[in-house]
Amino acid sequence: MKVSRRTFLSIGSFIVGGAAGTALSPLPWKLTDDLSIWTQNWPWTPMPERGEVSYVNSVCTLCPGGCGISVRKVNDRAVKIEGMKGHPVNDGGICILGLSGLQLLYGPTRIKTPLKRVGEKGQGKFKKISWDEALKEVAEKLGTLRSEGKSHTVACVSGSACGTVPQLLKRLLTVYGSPNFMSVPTMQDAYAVTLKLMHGVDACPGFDVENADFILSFGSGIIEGWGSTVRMFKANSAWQDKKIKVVQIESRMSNTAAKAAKWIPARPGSEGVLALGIAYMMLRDGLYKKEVCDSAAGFEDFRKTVSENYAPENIAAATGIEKETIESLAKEFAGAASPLAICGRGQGHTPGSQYEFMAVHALNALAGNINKAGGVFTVPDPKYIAWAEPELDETAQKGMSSPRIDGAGSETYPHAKSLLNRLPPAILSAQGECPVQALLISEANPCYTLSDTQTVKKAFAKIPFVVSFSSYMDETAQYADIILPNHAYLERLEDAPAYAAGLSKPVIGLSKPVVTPQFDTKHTGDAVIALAKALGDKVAAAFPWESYAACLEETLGDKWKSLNEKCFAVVEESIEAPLQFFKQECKPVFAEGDEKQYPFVLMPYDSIRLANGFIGNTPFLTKTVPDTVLRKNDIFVEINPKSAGGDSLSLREGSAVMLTTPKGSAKVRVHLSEEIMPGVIAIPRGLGHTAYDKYLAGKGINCNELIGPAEDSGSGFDAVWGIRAKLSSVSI
Amino acid sequence: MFPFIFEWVWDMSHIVFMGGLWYALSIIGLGMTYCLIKAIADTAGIGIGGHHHDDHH
Amino acid sequence: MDSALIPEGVKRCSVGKFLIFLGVVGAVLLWGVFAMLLCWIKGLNQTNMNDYYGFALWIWADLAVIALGGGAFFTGFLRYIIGKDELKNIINYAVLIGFICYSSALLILAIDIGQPLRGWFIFWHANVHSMLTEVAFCLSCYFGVLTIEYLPLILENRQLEKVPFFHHLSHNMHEIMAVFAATGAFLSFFHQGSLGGVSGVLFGRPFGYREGIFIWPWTFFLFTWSAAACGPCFTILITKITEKVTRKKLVKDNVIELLAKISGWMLATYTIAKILDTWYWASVTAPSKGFWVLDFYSNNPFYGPWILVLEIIICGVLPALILITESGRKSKPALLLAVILAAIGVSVNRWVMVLQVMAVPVMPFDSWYMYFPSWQEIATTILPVAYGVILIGLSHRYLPIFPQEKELNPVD
Amino acid sequence: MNKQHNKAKKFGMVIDLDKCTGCGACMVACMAENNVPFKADETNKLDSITWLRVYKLTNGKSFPNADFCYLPRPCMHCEGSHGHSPCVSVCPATATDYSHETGIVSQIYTRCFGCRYCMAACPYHARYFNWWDPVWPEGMEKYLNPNVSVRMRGIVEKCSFCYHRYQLAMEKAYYEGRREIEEQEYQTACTQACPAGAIVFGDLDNPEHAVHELKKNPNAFRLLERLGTNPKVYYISSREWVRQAGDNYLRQEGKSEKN
Repeated sequence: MKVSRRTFLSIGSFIVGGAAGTALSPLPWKLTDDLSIWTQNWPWTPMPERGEVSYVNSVCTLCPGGCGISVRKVNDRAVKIEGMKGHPVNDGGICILGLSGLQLLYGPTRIKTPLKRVGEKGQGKFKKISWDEALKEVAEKLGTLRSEGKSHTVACVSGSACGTVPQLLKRLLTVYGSPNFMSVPTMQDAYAVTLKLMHGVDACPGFDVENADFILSFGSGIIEGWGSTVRMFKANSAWQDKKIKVVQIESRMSNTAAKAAKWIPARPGSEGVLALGIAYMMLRDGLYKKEVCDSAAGFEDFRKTVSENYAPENIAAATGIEKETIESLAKEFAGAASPLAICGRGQGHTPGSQYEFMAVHALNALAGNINKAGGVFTVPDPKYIAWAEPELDETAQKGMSSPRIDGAGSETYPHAKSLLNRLPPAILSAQGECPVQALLISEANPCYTLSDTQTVKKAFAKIPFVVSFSSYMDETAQYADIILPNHAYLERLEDAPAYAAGLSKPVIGLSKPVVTPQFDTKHTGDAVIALAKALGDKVAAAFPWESYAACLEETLGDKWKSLNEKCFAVVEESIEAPLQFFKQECKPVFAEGDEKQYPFVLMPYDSIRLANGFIGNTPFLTKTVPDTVLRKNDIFVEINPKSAGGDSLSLREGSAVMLTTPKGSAKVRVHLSEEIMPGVIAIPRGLGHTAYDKYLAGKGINCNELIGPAEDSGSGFDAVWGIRAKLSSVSI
Repeated sequence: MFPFIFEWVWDMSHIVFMGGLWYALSIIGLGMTYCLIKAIADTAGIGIGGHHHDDHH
Repeated sequence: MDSALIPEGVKRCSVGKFLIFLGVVGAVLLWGVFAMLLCWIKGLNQTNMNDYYGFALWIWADLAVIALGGGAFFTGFLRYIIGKDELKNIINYAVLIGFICYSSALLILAIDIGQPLRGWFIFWHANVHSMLTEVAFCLSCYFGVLTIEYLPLILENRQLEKVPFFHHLSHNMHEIMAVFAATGAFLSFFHQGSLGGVSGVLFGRPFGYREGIFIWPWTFFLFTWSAAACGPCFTILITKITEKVTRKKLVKDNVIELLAKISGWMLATYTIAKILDTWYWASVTAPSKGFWVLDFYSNNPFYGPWILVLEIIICGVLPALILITESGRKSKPALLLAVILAAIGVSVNRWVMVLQVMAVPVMPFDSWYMYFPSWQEIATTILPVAYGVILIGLSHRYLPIFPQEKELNPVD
Repeated sequence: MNKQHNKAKKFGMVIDLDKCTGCGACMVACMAENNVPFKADETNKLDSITWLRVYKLTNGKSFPNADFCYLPRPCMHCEGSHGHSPCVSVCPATATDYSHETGIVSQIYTRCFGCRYCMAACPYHARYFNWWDPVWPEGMEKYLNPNVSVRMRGIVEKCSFCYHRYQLAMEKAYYEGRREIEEQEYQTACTQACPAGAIVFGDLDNPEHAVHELKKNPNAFRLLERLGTNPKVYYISSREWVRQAGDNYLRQEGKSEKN
C-alpha cells in the first residue's frame, strides 16, 4: 500500500487532533474524578446512617459488678456504651468488656431463634423451631419425668442465685419437685461461707476500699477485674493520689502487683499460711485489737493453733518468704488505721480454699476492722424478692425431700448452698440411669468454665435432655437438646443485684432494654413462666404473673418507680455480725500431681482483657490481647528464664513446647518473663474456646482442660488454683 | 498545582516550586510543539528553518 | 521474516530464536502482571508490608532503579551540555535504560500506593513541602523527557523512517535534543535529590535524618551525586551484558573508558562525601537525638556494621579506585568488577536508606522488626526487569541503538 | 467577656502512668467510638489498627526486681516547630494537616491515596494503614458511629483526638450562642472511658484546664522529646526508670539528665 503524503497528513492530523481534542475535553478529567470519588464510596464499605441521638441508662450485666451504663443511640441503633455518671458503683467509668458490649448484642454468636438439636450432642448442629414447639417440647419432657416420679432428676444451673430470674428458676424447680438448683460458685460463695462461720450471718462481703489506708492483697487482682472492676480501678487511683500502700502477695507479677507499692512473690498456694504467719506476729506482739478479739468466741483456741504452727521460721519454707518480711508486713498492717486484707485469686471467679479465706478474714478480725470504715462489711441480702410461699403438691414434696445430687447442705457439706463442681462426677459415677434426666442452664457455661472440661463435657453428653437459655452459642449451648434463647443483655428488663460490687450497703440495679430484641428471642423469665403454665396445676399456680415484666414490677413494689428512673437503689440495711474464731478445721489446697514427675506448678492467671466467664471475649477485647499471650492460634505461657534453661529444653522466647499435667497436655509457646517466680508456669484464662465465632474459637487453649478440680475440705467447692506440670520438647 | 485549588497559597514555596515545574513543563511543551510543527511543515515542503537536512546522522 | 524491520548492515538472530527468548521472558512478565493485578484487586494485604514497614521492597526498587537509570541524565548531561562527543555512541543505550528504569519506577509506584485511582492527587492536591511531591513531579516530567529522547530512536526504525513525517520529526527532535537534555538534567538533579530527601527529612527517624542546607538535607546532594556516579556504571554494565549475550562488540573501548573514568571520579568524590556525611551523622546528628551509632547496627539479626563496610568500602572506595586508575579501566575483568560493585553499592545505599530506616526502633521500648517480601512483592519487582529485557531485546533488534555496531561487526 | 474571639487552642493530654492499669479500656473505647475495624486474627500487632495502643514497658531487671509499666500511646499530635510535625510536612497530597486553631493533626481519608510516607515519618507508630477492606460480621455494622466515617482500604488513619466530638461541642455552643466550649464539653472517648481516671484531656494553653497545671508536674515527660517532635501528650510517672524509657540516652549521659 502506498501512502501518499496527503493521506498520511490527514490521517496524522486526525489522530493527533483527536487525541488532543479528547484530552482537552472534560471527558477524561470527569472520568478520572469519578473514579476517585468511587473509591471514596465503595459499596462494600459501610456508611453508618445518621439520625436522632438519644441516651438510654441501664445496668451492665456482663459481670455481677453492677455498673451503670449510658448507651448512645442513633435512631434505633445502639452505637456506643459509656459509663453512667453518678452511679454509686462506677460513677461514669466503664471497663473494657462493658465498652465492647455492642459486639455481643449485634454479634454473630447470637442465637437467633429457638433451636432443636439434630446432630450428636456437643456437635453444635441444630435446626430452627418455633417458640411454641420449643416450649411444648420442654414442657412435655418435664411433664413426663414428673409423672414418672422422676421430678428430682431435673436440675438447673444458673449463673447466679441472686435476682428474680434465678429465683424464678429455683421456684419452678421447687414446685415441680426438685431440690437441684445450682449456681456457678465464685469467691463470693467462699466469702459467704467465711462470714457464716466467723460471724454466723448470711451475708455478702463488702470492702470499704475507698476508706482503707493499707491494703494487703493475697493474690486478688485488684486491677485485674476483682470485685467490681471500675470501682476497684477508681479506688486504686485514689490510693495512688493518697500514697496509700498496697502490698500484693502473688507468685506472678500481675498488673496489680506492678502497681502495688510492694510485690511479695510467695509460693503459689501458700497465701493462707502466710496470712496466719502474719496473724502469729500480731498475736505475739499484741498488735491486734484486744477489745474486739479477746472476748470473741474461739479466740483462745485460734491463738493457740496459730502460736503453735505458724511461727515465721516454720512457714518460711512453705511460703518462700523471709521472717523479716513477714514481721514488717505484720507491723505495717497492724499499724495502719484502717488496714484491709483481701483474697480471692485474680478476678475471684473461682471460690478458693476456705482455709485461706478464713485466714485472711482473721487478719481483718484481728485488726478490728469488721463493719468499720475502711474495713470488711457483712452486707445483708437486700431481700426484695418476697413472693408468697408456693403450695407444693405431693409429687413436689416427694421430689423436694430427696437428697441433692451435688450433696450441698448434706452432713459432709453443711455450708455450701450448691456445689456445681460435684455435678459432673455425680453423673459419671452413677450406676445405671443418669441421675440427671433433664438439665436447665441459664447464664452459665460450665462446659468451658469448670475445671477438667473434658470430664464435664462427658457428663453433659450423658444427660438425656439439656435445655439452654443462652443468648450466645457457647460451649454448653452446643450440648443442649433445646435452646430457648434469652434476649441479649441490652434487650431485656431485669433486676441486677450488684452482689459482687462489694459496697458496704446492698445495691439493686435495674437493667433496662436499650434496643428492641433483634431476633426471635424470649426473656428467660417469660420462658420460665410459660413452662410453669404449661405444666399446669400447682406448678402453674405458683406463677400467677401474666409476664415477667409484671412479675418484676410487683416484686420491686415501692422500689420500682425510683429504680426505673435511676437504674439503681441503695438499700439502707445492715446486719449485726458478732465475731467468732474458727477452730482449725480447714486445710490448704495443694496442687495435684507428683513433684518429681511434674517439676513445675501451672497456674492460670486472669487478665482484664480476657473475659473468662459465661461471656466470651468480644472481637475488640481479643484485639487488645498482647502478642506475648496469643499469636495466631498459639497460646503463650509465662515462665521465668531461669526455669526455661533447665533440662534439655533450653527454651527461647516463643519456643513451642508440650505442656503436660496429670489432666492432659497441650502444645503451647513460651514467653520468657522476669515477672514470674522460677518454677511457676502461668497460663492465661479465657482462651481456647471451641464455640462462638471465628473471632474467638480455636484461639489458644482453655486452661481448664489441663487443670482438675480440687475439692475444698471445708466447703466442698472446687478450690483449685493450679496443678503440677512438666514441659517437654515438641516436634514441629 | 493550580492557583484555583484550595491548597494553593501565594507563598515563596509555591512560587518557587510550581514556578520550576511550569518552567520545565513549558520548555518540554514548547520544544515538542516546535518539533511537531516544523516536522509538519518539512513534510509539506514549506521549510521553516531555511536550511535543508541530509547532513546529519 | 522480519528482516525488513531490522536495521541495514547488521546481523540478528533468527526469528524463532528471538520468539523463544520473548516467550521465556514473557512468562516471567506475565507472572509479574498476575501479582500486580492481585495487588490492585485485592489490595496491599498481598504484600508483607505492615505498619512498621510502610516503605519496603518496592520503594527500595524505585529508588534503586532511578539511581541506576541515572546514566541517562548524566550521560546526556555530559554529551549535550559538557560536550563529550564520543558519548553519542552510548547515549542511545543510556536513554533506553533510563526509559526502562523510569517507566518501571512509575509502574511500581502505581502498585505501591493504596489507592491507585487517586494517585493523581499527588499532582492535583500537591503539598509543595513534601519531598515525595517533588519526586512525583520531576519523575513524571523527566519520564516525559526520556520518552522524547527515546522517540526519535523508534522513528529511526528502517520502515518508520520511510514515513517523511516521522523522518522529519526525528530529525527535528535531534536538532534541539540539547534543550530537552538540559531540562532533563535539571529535573534529574532535583528528583534524584528529593529521593534522597525522602528519608533525610524524617526528623522522627534518627537513622535516616540528616542536617543540610535550606530545605535540603545532605542526602539530597548525596543521592544526586551517587546516581550520577553509579548510573553510568550501570549503563556500562548493561552494555557489557548485552555484548556478552549478542556475542558482539557494540561500543568501542574508548567510549566505555571515558564514561568509566568520569564515573570513577564521581564515585571517588561521592564516597569521600559519603564518608564525611556518615562521620558527621555518627558523631553529631545521631548522638544529639540520643543514639550511639552502633545502636543502629546491633541487637538485630541482620543489620550489622558489615553493611556499612559493604556499602562504603567494598562498593564505594574499591570501584572508585579501579575506575580512576587507567590500568583498572583498561582491564576488562577489573572494569566489570568495578561497575558491578558500583551498581550494588548504590542499591545497598538505597536499601539502607529505606529498609533500615524502618527497621531501627526509635521508641526505647520498641523493638527491631525484620521484613521479608511476599512473592507478590518479588514478582512485581521482577516484572519491570522482564519488561526491560524485552524492551532491550526489541529495541536492539529493530532500532539502530549502537551507532558503532556496523563498524565493529562488518557483515560479510 | 475577656476571652478573645475564637482563641487558638492547643489540645493535649496528660496521662498518669501511676494510675494507668493497662486494662485497655481506652483502646476499646477508641475503637468503638471511631469505627475501627477488626479481623479474625489481630495477633500480628504490626498490621492491627489501634489508634491508641497500650505498650508494656519493662525495667529490664530480673526476678524479683523486675517491674513493668503500661504506656498508652495515642497520636501525639506533634507540633514540631510551628506546626512542622513529622508527618504533616511529608504528605504529598495535603491529606494530613496541623490545625493551628486546635493543635490537632487531622487526616483526610478521602484525600489520602495511601503512599504511607507519613507512617515512615512517625517515630511513634501512631499511624495505621488499611491493608484490608474493613468488614463487619453481618448485623454488626449496626453499631457504627455516624459521626466518624468508615475508612476504605488503602489509606492511612490515626487518632484524631475525637475531633468529631470537638465539632459537635462547638456546634452545640454556637447553637446556644456561645463562642467557646467548656473543658468537659469536649473530651476524647479514651479520656471519658478510662476507669482509672489516668487520662486528662484539655487545652494545654488554657489555665482553667486541668492539663495546664498537670503538664508542669516535675514527673511529667513526653516521648522522644529529643527528636524535636514537640508532642502534645504528656506522661507522668513517679518511677524514674519509666521516665528514662521515654527517650533515648547515650550511655555516658548516665541516668542524671532526667530524674
